[in-house]
Amino acid sequence: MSDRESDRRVPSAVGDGGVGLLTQADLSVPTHQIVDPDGSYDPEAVPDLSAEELCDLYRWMVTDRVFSRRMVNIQRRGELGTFGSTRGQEASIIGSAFTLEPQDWLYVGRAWTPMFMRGASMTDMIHFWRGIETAQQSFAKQNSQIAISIGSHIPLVAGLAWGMQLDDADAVATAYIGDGATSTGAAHEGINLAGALSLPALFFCQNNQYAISLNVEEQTGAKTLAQKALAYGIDAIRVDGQDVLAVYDAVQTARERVKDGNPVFVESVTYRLDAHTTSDDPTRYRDEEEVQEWEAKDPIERYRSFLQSEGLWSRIDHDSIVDDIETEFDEALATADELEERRVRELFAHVYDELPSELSRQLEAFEALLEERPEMDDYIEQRPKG
Amino acid sequence: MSDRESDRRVPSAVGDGGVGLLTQADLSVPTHQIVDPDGSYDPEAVPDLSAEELCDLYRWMVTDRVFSRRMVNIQRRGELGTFGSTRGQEASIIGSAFTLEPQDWLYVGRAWTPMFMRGASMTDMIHFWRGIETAQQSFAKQNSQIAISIGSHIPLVAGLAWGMQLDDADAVATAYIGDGATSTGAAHEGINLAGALSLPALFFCQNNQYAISLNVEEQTGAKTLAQKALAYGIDAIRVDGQDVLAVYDAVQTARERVKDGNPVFVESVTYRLDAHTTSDDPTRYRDEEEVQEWEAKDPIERYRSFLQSEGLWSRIDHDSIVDDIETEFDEALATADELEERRVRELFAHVYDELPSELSRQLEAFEALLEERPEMDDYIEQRPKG
Amino acid sequence: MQATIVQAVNEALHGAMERDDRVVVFGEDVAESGGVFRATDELLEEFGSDRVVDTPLSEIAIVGGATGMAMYGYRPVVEIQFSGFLPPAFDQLVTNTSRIRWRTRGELTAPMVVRMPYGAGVRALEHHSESLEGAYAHIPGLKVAVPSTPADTKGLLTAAIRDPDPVLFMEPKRIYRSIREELPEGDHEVPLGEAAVRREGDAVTVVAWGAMMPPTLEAVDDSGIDAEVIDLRTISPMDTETVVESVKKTGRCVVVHEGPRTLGVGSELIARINDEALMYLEAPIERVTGFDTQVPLLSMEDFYLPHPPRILDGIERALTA
Amino acid sequence: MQATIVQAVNEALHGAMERDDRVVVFGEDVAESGGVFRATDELLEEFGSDRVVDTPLSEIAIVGGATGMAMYGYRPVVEIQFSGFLPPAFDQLVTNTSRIRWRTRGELTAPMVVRMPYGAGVRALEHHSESLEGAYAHIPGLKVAVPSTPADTKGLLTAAIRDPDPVLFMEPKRIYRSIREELPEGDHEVPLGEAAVRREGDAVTVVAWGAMMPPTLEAVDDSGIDAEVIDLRTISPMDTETVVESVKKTGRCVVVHEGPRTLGVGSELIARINDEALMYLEAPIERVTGFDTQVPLLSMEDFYLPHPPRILDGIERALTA
Ligand SMILES: Cc1ncc(C[n+]2csc(CCOP(=O)(O)OP(=O)(O)O)c2C)c(N)n1
Ligand SMILES: Cc1ncc(C[n+]2csc(CCOP(=O)(O)OP(=O)(O)O)c2C)c(N)n1
Ligand SMILES: [Mg+2]
Ligand SMILES: [Mg+2]
Repeated sequence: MSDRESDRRVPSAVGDGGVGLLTQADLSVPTHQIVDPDGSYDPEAVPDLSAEELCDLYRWMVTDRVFSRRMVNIQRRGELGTFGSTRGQEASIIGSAFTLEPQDWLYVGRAWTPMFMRGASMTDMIHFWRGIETAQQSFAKQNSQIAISIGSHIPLVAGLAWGMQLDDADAVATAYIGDGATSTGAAHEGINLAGALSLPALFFCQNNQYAISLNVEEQTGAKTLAQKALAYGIDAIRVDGQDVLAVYDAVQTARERVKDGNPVFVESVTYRLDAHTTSDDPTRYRDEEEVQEWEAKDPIERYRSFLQSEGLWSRIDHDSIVDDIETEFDEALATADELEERRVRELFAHVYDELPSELSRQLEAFEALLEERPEMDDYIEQRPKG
Repeated sequence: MSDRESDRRVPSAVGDGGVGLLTQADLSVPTHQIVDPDGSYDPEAVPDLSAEELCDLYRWMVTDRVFSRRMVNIQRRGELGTFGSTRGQEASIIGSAFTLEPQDWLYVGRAWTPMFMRGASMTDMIHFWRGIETAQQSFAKQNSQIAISIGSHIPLVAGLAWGMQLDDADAVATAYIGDGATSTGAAHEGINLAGALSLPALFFCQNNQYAISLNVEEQTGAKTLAQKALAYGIDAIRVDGQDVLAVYDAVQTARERVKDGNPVFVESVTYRLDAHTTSDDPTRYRDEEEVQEWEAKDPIERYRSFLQSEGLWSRIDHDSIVDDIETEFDEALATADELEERRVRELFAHVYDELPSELSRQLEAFEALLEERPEMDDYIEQRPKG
Repeated sequence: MQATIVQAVNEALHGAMERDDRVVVFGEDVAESGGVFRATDELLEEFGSDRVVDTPLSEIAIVGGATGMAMYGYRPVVEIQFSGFLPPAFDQLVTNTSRIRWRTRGELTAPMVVRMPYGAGVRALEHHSESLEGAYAHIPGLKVAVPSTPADTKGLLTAAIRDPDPVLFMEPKRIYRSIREELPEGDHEVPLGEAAVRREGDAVTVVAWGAMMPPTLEAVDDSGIDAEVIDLRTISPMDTETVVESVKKTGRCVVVHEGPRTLGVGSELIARINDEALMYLEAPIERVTGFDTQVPLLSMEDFYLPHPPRILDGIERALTA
Repeated sequence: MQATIVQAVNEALHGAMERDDRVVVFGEDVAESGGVFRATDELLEEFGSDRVVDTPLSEIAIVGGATGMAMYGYRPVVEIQFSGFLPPAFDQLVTNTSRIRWRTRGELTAPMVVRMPYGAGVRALEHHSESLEGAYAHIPGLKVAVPSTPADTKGLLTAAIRDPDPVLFMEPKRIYRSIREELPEGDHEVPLGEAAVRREGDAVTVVAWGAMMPPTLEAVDDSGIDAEVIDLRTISPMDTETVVESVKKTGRCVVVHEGPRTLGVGSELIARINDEALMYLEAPIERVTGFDTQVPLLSMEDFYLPHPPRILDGIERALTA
């Protein structure tokens, strides 16, 4: 066997005919971590954040947890269509979003609190899950969107990043995706485009081990999701998604590189502790034991021990943080519940900039019908509560 | 920075915050080669092929070249719709296809001679380029198909391999793809499925440097296409596509592994010396100099020098091989030209197993029209010559 | 056995897998968890992990993979979790699935079924409420079926799985569990391509399918109008004859569907009636359909759907025009 | 300047890029080689490699990337090399492109154009001959335009690029170079959504678009029949009024198109005429269309296309029925 390119490394596996096989074993993918599960850490490695910022990280993680809890609760009461809890993923979600600047774009999968961090209200998010169209409008005002069709947003994020590149913007476009999303053709084409054109796009992949019922080991033969970046010629970071400082550090590092036109793929290794959504029954596909193992890796607990070691815990009044969030949620819910009755015209608005005549006809006929047939009310209901 | 997994290797690049980046530089992708461009080789490395087989390789490569030349010529005379020449890729095409068994499935992009190797006739291939539906029927009889929509066949090949797996077949399903095809979502999903389910699928990628006008360096940020295999957790081999023995060796090695349910992605580094198709003008996007460089890497020349070194050249009568192929082509063309007039019903056949009544109505009305309006003949023409 | 539509799907799958070893079921979350609607419940347990497989999140690979597997000789029955996630695989349908037989002159075929819940009204998120049969039935080489009752679900799905051509099987998820009826025992087949007359009548022909059947029947029943109600059942190939014969009798027609009005199946029905029964028409054919808008999110989705009063309005228009 | 349709595309692109910095052109082989049909010739030289970009072989990324770029504020005009390769991006159209405005209540929009040569008759391989406007015009939120003359090509493409909504611009490649006419100078716009009456007449209304216009006009001209010929020009939104007014006058109508008959645009036209002018009809509306088959490969593709005698046959049927 003779290799034509100067090789830094002899391939590990050798085929029958002496053919060098490139395998995953040739690859070493480290997982970035700052705070050990046992709470120990190298102070040198701690990112340069102020005490206030460090406390903010805590507050946002708790916000995330409380918000998920409250949403699951009101869904159970029938006050939401459905909801996807983020419990267990708080470090992953908050550590990453904490790095983003207002001019950045954010297109998320399972990650709701980043919208609050960017200025959206909890009412907006309740509206989102209640299927009220103004929610995405509010998110859009913060350069943010939620994607429902898995992977479909990744080409959009590449396109947004391309716009930033043309515009010479000091910003990045960020896609949050799940482990499942990495298998989609849309993800592939979008990330490859970003790599080919050196677009300022950041791909933050929350590997929470499951796509509904499918474990990530069955999602792909790749041992890590981070290594998928090599297919696009972009760099990757794999990070312990239960370690908020490591996630922050990784995404901050990534963001700096991305801004300069080096797209980065970050795999955050985490776990969805709750059901996929409120309609899912996870006992059908995973063991309680596994869940327990990950409960033990609680990201908020780990971070609390760090704050204690740093002497910052005294600055935090956990109960009052929770109280504040509960109050914020109560108020947001009350506001959401007061949703004004909406007009039928809204259904026809924003399909196009101007209503085409065929659509006008449909609208007028429908309005007339509603007028003429009050019995329609027996069948249609505005569902302000989803 | 602390790595939680036992690492065989420290990552090469280090971010600001001490975050380990996984980059392409961490990867070494050797290119398998047996016969050096200067003709030298290690006799130990030569695959175990009989003298007859070694001579067959030569004959098939010449067949490939002559067939392409003749097809380009008849296209220029207006006797074909269009044609995509394979000149320059002969070692890549023949070395790979020589490994396949009749029970294997073959779904190709730019590779025509493999169809002949599996029993199809040159007439079939002329029919294919003349747009005559029976061509793919003939290929299908040999478990083969040609894909036109780039990348679209890769999920099919995964599905065929899945069938083989269920059937416990001693066979592999092989997709030939180009460098361009690697960017498609279909390729991504198909290869990932093969990796996730350990399907007996072999992906043979002819990196001929161009997708029409786009150089492979602009196709993706990845430095090699082979490394894309890591995204799917499957193994890869990169091979010098101008070295027919190396290609044979690589694909043979791959095929053995694939049969056992380890999909392999082979990147064959080659070059398309002619235009993309007869309608393409490559001077718009590449330098004559580059073409010259690759002309110098002629795979047939390289293999001839090997045969000479092995004392096998004397067994080969190059001119008579060429003569035979020319004769075969002449006869194939004559047969193709004699295409019988086809019936209109054929357009409606095989849309479904049974003709739905709406389609019957359309067919009957059309037949009646052709009967009633002989002036239709001024507008419609059966084009037996494409 | 009394069963709902989703149970009928499950029953048909069990039966098909029992009778024919070549039937293989795969898709997202169909095996271990039995499908998000439990349509594939207990298949893994009964038929094992070779024949019931959870795939990666890859609609292109699901549809394309099924096509390849069918070419090889199996009979894949795949699930797309919601019809809003079939569009990523549209190319496989257009470029491969629908063309294997044609491209190889019958040498190879793609006998397979793509099952998917479709339609609005289950309070789900965006992309979970669409009805795109109008686009799919435009593709030559594909068949499209939509059941509206448990018995038909069993029968049509059984027929679809046996069909030598690829079938898109659209399941009306809004009524997945709202109707219950006795399922015909054993091997029950309802042929594709045949509409069912649900109610005979002379005054007007009303054509609907899938989740629109219950509100259509309700509208007719409550009205006392002597309408003939046809359940189209198969969108492609379409049973033009049953519709045309009925319209020749009644002279009036209403089509009810969920999908967008423009280029919806209603337009095709009107075109075919135009072809064969125009001179029998006493009034314009009425379309009671989804609007040419996106399906509203869940808080307003009721407004989008044809409900009995809107259907009745269409019928009355057709009667009085 | 005398120009062909493909030159008119090029001229419109040059003009739009000159006038508006936000216009960016990308796609496969559009930059260095100027497009496989040379539609984007000289754009790279004139506007530089920031604004004229060759992309990887990635239809999903081209359409989805354009959508993101448009959301950001640019005006991407992308090329899909042949319309047969748009289906891989169908999901982006359905799930994103057509919904950005709607989903964000107008906060964000996707003003972009997807250009693509469509249709049969250029002796190309499989997948190079389709006409799927029937499927695309079914998607709410998208516009679909099809020019048939060089001047309209320039005007409609200019309008499409300026349009605040996403437009699919289907270019009739069969007549890319077969018609030549004087192009209006400078900034020439033809509004989307307005059909053109190409010939006035009282006997019958004939509606066609794109590559079907020349054979339609030929059929009418040779026949001496006093037909009114309408070039639809925009498929979505459709100019129902012009068609309906004409049919009210003539009482007879023929629709000519290349795409498959079932659920083709002809069906929608019939449905709309049914809605608004049924009682004016003196005969069934005739459809002269592609068959519900795959487009034959090149040796037989002529048989698939509506040609003047077939169109004339349709007209005569409409006149005599
Ligand atoms: C294209 C598409 N296919 C299927 C679905 C249905 N679905 C919703 S979430 C989900 C799993 C997503 O998994 P992952 O990407 O890991 O994200 P997670 O839910 O774990 O955050 C699936 C299959 C969808 N939304 N989109
Ligand atoms: C999905 C799709 N998009 C575009 C095309 C048009 N097209 C035909 S060949 C080609 C380039 C293919 O490049 P590559 O995969 O490298 O194969 P090669 O032609 O070099 O063998 C393109 C863009 C196509 N056939 N299919
Ligand atoms: Mg996940
Ligand atoms: Mg290539």
